[in-house]
Amino acid sequence: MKGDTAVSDKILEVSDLEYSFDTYAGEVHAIRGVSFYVNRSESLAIVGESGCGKSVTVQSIMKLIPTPPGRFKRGKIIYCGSDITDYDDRQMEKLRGKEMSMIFQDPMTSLNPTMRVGRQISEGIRKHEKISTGEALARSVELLKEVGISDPERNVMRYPHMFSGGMRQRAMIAIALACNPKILFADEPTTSLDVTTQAQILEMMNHLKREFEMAIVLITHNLGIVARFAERISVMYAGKIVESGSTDDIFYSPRHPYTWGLLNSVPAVGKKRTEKLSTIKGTPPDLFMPPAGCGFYDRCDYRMKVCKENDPPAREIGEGHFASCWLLDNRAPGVTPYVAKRHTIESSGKGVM
Amino acid sequence: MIGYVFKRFWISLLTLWLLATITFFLLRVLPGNPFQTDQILTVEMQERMMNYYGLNRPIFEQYFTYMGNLLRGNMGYSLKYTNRTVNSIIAKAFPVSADLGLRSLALALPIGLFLGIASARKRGKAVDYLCVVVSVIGVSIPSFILGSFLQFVFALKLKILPMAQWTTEMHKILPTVAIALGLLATLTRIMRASMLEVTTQDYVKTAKSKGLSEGKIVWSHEIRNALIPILTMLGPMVASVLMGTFVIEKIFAIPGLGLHFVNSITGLDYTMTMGLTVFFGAFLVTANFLVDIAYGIVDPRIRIAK
Amino acid sequence: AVAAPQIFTFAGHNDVMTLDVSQMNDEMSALIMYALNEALIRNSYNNIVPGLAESYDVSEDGTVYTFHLRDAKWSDGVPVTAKDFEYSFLRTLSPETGSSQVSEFDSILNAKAYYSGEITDTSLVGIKAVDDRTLVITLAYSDPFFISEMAEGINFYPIRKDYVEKYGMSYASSAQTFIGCGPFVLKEWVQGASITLEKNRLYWNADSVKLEKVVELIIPDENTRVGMYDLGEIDAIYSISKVQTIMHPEYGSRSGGTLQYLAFNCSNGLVMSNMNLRKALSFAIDRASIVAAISSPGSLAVDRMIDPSIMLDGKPVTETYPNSTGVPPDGDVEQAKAYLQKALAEMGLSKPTDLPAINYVCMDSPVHKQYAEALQAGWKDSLGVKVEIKILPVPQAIGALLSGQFDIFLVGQSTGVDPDTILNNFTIGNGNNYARWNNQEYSDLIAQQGNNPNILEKMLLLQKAEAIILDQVPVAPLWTPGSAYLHREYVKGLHYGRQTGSIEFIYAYIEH
Amino acid sequence: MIKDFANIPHDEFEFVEREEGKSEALTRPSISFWKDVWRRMLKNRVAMAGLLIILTIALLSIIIPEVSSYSYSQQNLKNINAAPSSEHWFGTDSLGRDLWVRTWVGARVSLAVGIFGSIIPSLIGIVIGGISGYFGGKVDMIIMRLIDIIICIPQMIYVILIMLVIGSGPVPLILAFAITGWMGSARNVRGLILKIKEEEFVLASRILGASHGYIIFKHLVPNTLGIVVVSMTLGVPAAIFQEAYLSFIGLGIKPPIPSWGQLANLGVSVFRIYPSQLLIPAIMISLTMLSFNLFGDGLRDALDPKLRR
Amino acid sequence: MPQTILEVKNLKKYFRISKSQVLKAVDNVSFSIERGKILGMVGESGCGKTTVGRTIMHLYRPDEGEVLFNGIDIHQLNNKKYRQITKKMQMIFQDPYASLDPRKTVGSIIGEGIDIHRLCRTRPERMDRIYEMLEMVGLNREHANRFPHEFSGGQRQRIGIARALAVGPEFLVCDEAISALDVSIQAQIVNLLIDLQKKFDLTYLFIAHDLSIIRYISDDTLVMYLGTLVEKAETEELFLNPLHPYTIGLLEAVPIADPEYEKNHKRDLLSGEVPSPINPAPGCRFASRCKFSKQICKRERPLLMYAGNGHMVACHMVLSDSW
Ligand SMILES: Nc1ncnc2c1ncn2[C@@H]1O[C@H](COP(=O)(O)OP(=O)(O)OP(=O)(O)O)[C@@H](O)[C@H]1O
Ligand SMILES: Nc1ncnc2c1ncn2[C@@H]1O[C@H](COP(=O)(O)OP(=O)(O)OP(=O)(O)O)[C@@H](O)[C@H]1O
Ligand SMILES: [Mg+2]
Ligand SMILES: [Mg+2]
Repeated sequence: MKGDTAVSDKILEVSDLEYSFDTYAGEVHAIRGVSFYVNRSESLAIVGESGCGKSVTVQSIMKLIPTPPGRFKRGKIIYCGSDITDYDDRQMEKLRGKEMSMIFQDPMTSLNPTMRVGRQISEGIRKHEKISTGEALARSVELLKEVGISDPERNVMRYPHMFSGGMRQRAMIAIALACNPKILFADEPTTSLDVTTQAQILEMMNHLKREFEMAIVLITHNLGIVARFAERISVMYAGKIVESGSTDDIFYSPRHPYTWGLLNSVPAVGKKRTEKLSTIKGTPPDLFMPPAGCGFYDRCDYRMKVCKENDPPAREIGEGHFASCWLLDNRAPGVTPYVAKRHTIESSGKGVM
Repeated sequence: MIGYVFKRFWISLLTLWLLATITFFLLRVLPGNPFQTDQILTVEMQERMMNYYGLNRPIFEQYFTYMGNLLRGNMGYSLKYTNRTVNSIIAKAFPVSADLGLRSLALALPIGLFLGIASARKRGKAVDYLCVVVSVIGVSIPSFILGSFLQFVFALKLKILPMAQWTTEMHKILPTVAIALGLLATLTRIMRASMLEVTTQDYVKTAKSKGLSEGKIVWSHEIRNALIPILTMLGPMVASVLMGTFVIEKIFAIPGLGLHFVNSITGLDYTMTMGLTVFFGAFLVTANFLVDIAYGIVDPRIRIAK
Repeated sequence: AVAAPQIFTFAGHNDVMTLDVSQMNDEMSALIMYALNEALIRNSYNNIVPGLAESYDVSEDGTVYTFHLRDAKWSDGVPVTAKDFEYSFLRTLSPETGSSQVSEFDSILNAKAYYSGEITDTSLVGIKAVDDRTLVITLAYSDPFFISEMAEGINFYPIRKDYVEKYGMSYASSAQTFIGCGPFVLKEWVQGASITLEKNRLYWNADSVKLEKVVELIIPDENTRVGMYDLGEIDAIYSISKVQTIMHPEYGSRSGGTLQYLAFNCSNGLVMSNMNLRKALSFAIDRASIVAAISSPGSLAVDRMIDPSIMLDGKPVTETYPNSTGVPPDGDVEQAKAYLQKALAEMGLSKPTDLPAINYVCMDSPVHKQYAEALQAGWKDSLGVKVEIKILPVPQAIGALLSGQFDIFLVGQSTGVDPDTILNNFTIGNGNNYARWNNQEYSDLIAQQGNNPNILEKMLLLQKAEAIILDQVPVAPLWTPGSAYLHREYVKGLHYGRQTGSIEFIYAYIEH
Repeated sequence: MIKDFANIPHDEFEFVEREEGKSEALTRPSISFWKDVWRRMLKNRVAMAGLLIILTIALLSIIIPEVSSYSYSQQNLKNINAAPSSEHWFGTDSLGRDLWVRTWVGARVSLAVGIFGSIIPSLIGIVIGGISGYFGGKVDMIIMRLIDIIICIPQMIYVILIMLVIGSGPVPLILAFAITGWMGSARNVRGLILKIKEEEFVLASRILGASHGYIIFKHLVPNTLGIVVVSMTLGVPAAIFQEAYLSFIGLGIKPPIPSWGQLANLGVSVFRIYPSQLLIPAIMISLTMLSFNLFGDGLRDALDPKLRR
Repeated sequence: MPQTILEVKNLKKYFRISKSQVLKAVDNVSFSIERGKILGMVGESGCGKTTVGRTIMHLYRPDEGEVLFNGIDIHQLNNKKYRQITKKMQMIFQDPYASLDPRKTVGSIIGEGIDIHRLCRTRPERMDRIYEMLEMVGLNREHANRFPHEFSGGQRQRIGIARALAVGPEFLVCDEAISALDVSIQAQIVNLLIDLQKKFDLTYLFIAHDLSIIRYISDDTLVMYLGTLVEKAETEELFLNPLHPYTIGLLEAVPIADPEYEKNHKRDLLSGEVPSPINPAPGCRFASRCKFSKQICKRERPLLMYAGNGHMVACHMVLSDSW
């Protein structure tokens, strides 16, 4: 599947997106030039540490952030060949839910506590399709069944607080899938869930992707999930995408020091505490005053003079594999590249780990 | 549910009993004599009256007599309005106060909520500032000034509305407006704050992501959730508004409970004060109970059937 | 002229507390009762005119009054009999009724003994219905003021026994539970809001009653009352304050009936036990200016304890028996300062500021508060004496007065028809001796005049007693309040009497 | 800002050592909570205008009665109810007292009653609400029932009782407010504390061995303070209002000391004849209430964590 | 000094939700920790890990059972004695945002324990100790005057650690101390905790649901399910040779950061959701999701039994070796 995606398959293309927040303390440059694309029926993962702008990126595409404080600064958003950058609310309403939809980070707060789950699902359907309340409700029952909620007839009439965390997240997914969108943004859909439920949800999303040819943009900072789920990966840091490529590219031949740090900080199986974990030192930059040069400069083990003042441009390393780092410049000294960690069956026993 | 209602009922009864008891003894601690008006009675006359009303019997005897009667729903005779029972006075005056209160609420609630919503929706815009100013002014003008002002403008100068009294619909406009304005201001502020709170909630984003229109989101998602804090204050608000407003009742010559509340205490009309306090207490307790039930309806997370 | 609709609407400030003749003790109730019921005799234009009694005889010794009733009917057609009066009077006096008004009957034989529970046999009380048309009242002593008392008193109306028995405790608490025999019948009583009266066609003197309907609106707020008057919603206002008379020069006024005086607490150990201090305070008051500034038209600054509006043989008593010792009505600051110096010397103090705190207890009413402030400022400005004002609700204020927890208290008292009404209070041991002032000579003089049937002698004794009290200043007379009322000029025949609540609209009429 | 990357000299491409600790340095200037609030208050012009008016009134009320040629109690029965003139800027009242001075003396009383009448009950409310919320269970239940009861007992009973015991005047009035006014803030604080008492920083304190009092007053209450302060500022106009109301029914400040409430009440009775006697105190009351409300609203915004970042 | 620093015996903690509903958050849990060891505790969310931790820390009163710290049952102590013990046992919390009082400076947050226990007599001494703590967790002295909201999550967590260490404890409960952090920051904190453990010979009860971290850090591991302990073993043994069906399912579900492996490995996922702990059915709590459950599992609650190799497991099927 890798490599043979045609250009016409690009369902969403974002280029050079910049987005800011106006706050009391000043302007927060949350997104500072993000470009990426997703193909039909493809899963793209955006990884990066907390606060690097993952949520803002996808929410600004769907224009979900209220203005103020949010402010779109520049960039292009092309959806299915049409430029939706300047769409107003009415035009966006037609897209939201039907063409693109979103699963939010926190299922506890993302469902309206005072509305029955069924209505929350059917609401979206009724908005986009001319069907009766009864039919919409019947569809909701279908959907709940599809996302694996037992006893959907009963549960459709319940309120979110009667659901467990996993059920709520499933309900969220049902809402997002209600109108068979072409692209689904899943913003950390499993962070608040426990591993077994998390695995179930991911399994289900995988199934949906295949079944409905849906493109999925998955946001997470859990590399395990990425490895299991994504076909391509964009690594984000301080409001920028520092590296992107296929899953194998990123995991096995990453080229950005941040990606190295990220991959390294996952303890390798079998490693014991006598060996230290490698870490990324320090904290990300304050986006009130974004640095002029590379955002990773302060924390980078391979930093050079050039990095401080000059923002590294994106370079193509392999097919579809891009990274923004001065180390890739031919003037830069060579560094030992990252050694990929392979997981072997031997290191785990009966279980997986 | 039934168990819950029962429990609430007993707690309410206990509360009322304590309320009656505390008020009873507090009133007796107050010096002075209820039979003294500006026509000073001699000490002998005063004694005679005290005797007649049984007020110089041992205090606990009086207390038990009173509580016994209260249990039977009999709040005794007023010490001032001779020959009238407290029950009958309340029965006459309360409907008037309640009428006025309900009218004011009926006026203030929709407008206040609407303004609060409008102001929150248009946060930082001219509409918002206008609503904020209106509501701040509404709470900044004392009602006795407002009442007099309304009378002056609409009755005396423009001559389009009658000055006072509680008879025809026309008569009811000014006092209703006078009370509603203050309520409206309070409601606007709370609703605005509440709406602002709700607007930033995640589920509003969810609703938006479904493609719902602005109006639909406000209507079916935000308002209902924003109403919850309003409900909390609605109980006491309704109770006190329906109990009458002294100043407005005085200015507009409305025969409601408000005047009795003040006059009975300053006149030391024991039975009347007791009656009003217990009545108010019962009313408040009921109102709070209803609010709790409404709470459960609006917010399914709060289940009273625990 | 076209006959105008004979409807008269006026505003009062308070609801009627009760229409039970025995219980009634307030102005607004008396006002309405005057129109709803009929006593044996009425006071009209300061004359005593016949009411239900066609005539009455007095015995030689002035102790037995025999009233001959006319042929009159209650508003439901039942004849009014002497029994109704006997029942009413005895009911008022009965300890079982709980009336506060029993002292009006004090001069009647054994009335006091009966109401205070010393005797229980009503046949010993000097009130007898001899037959349906004859009522005999026996006094304990010859009281020259008895007839005026009856004419002006508010509790001398008849009561229908069957109504009392039928309605029990709630008798006369609504239009259904009340019946009268006066010029008007009670049509509707919306408690707290309005009272509607209609002409009583069965009234014995119905022909002279011209009004068809009288409506009293109860409007507690003065601005509202005046506003309604200005808008033509009402024809008259029962009473208005001083300020309103400025906007309404057509006001009318009446005066007298009560005396307002300061009571100084003369109990031993208190500041006010010093006579010179009392005198200083009294002399420092510029009564005339204060009254002019604060009180309603018709109010009169007074320098004595006998109400100048009490009439004797058609002339004010005060004219016949002038006061020789009183303080000047505009005050005399020099004199006051001199008294103050004396007082300070007696107390061993050097400056007025050394005086202990003087506690002026004030009843919570606008007029009393204004007086308190004016007096306080006056004393401070002219004498440098500091007085603390404590405003209390009426029951508490009077509680303080009765228990002696005050230094100065402004007392307002009805002056009654007998000139001794107020002076009676200050005898030794009297419960109403608010000043706690003990003067044997004074007490003796008051006792001597008490049962003296000779008016001349009585007045001379009173004059002497008054001189003593004015000299010693346990009390400082200030003013007799008048009150102003408003009515449109098309309302004719309206009259306000001297006594409490005696607005006389019963013979009024509307002329357009 | 397009740079010519090709021209970057070679020596730029050299590793530089990491300065240890530098990465941990915080770039934003340190700012405490209240400083931050104040900074944001300063930006809120409407609220600052409110504060300015309050301060001006307070200042004038201190200065004017001292420098004026009339005293607030000095009467002149020959010149009563005078209209505003160059001699008496606000005219005189029914006893011929200068209303200009009385208005500013009234400001002292009203502001004092307003401010203390709001702060003191709030403080009591904080303590009681704090205890109620923190201990929860039976204690909470009893306190809440008690509040229900106290709210129902007419406030005037306490006012009269207190006036009889310690006389009338600002202090008894504030005391009366203190006794009757704490329930609102107690409920408020309790609600807030119920929310935060299970927060981990409270548990941390308990584990460190902190006593109940320490936790309530060092952790919980300070964290509710923001909201309490807002309700305190909004409580000031309410207390001024209340004083005016109590004056209206004759319970209030001891004469001859004026308060705005009293001035307004006297003014109401004559307002068709001497409108200035009502207008002046009414405007003062309304202006002060407006200012406090605007200030309080601004403070609320400044304290709102939602708007912080 | 006894070798066993903490012993938990038959701990039960029930929350009474209402008259008829009892939430059995912790139901009969026993274990012990040896001095200087790290004991890992895993389990799905809501299985009672936090409750165990908090009960150990005296934040909850147990309904039954005892918590022996150095041989003393801390729940029998009076308040004063307990406060002294708090010097010896501390806790690090999950949420770096909620666990620091937002209105206090970092200095006073760290100094709180010092003040309460009067560990320092003079102010300079106190400040020195605060600085020492800050530097020990990798922060600067200047940070003492700052407020928590100025710090990132990882930095806050370090402040929390400094606060706990300031009183000089022997034993720390780390309740999901790293769950709320980013992977890159997690590693920082884990390293720090290990350093400190070595330096001060600390003992940890390390609660987490990230199995890879548990495997990395702990000597022994407990697996909890719905308030009960289902398995307990030396860590490597547990991971290599899990016995309880739940443990197996749990390990199976963990995603591995290796795409190759993920692609080639077919997973055998547990189905169903964790049932509610309110009024749980008798018998094995896992029975409703267990592929192997038999009649007996529904009836009888399996006890934690020795299953060889230092392995304890609570499963009828494992113990009867019938699968
Ligand atoms: N409403 C807002 N006002 C101001 N700044 C905001 C707002 N929302 C987000 N930001 C800022 O934008 C930046 C990116 O936030 P975003 O939520 O996209 O991060 P994220 O990568 O999704 O992090 P996480 O993993 O924690 O969800 C952050 O620095 C954040 O402070
Ligand atoms: N104070 C409490 N009152 C009522 N129920 C509680 C309380 N604290 C915890 N619970 C319940 O006890 C159960 C166990 O909770 P606990 O917090 O110990 O789980 P956990 O394993 O720590 O979960 P997580 O991984 O989500 O932190 C949960 O169902 C929880 O809802
Ligand atoms: Mg996010
Ligand atoms: Mg937990």
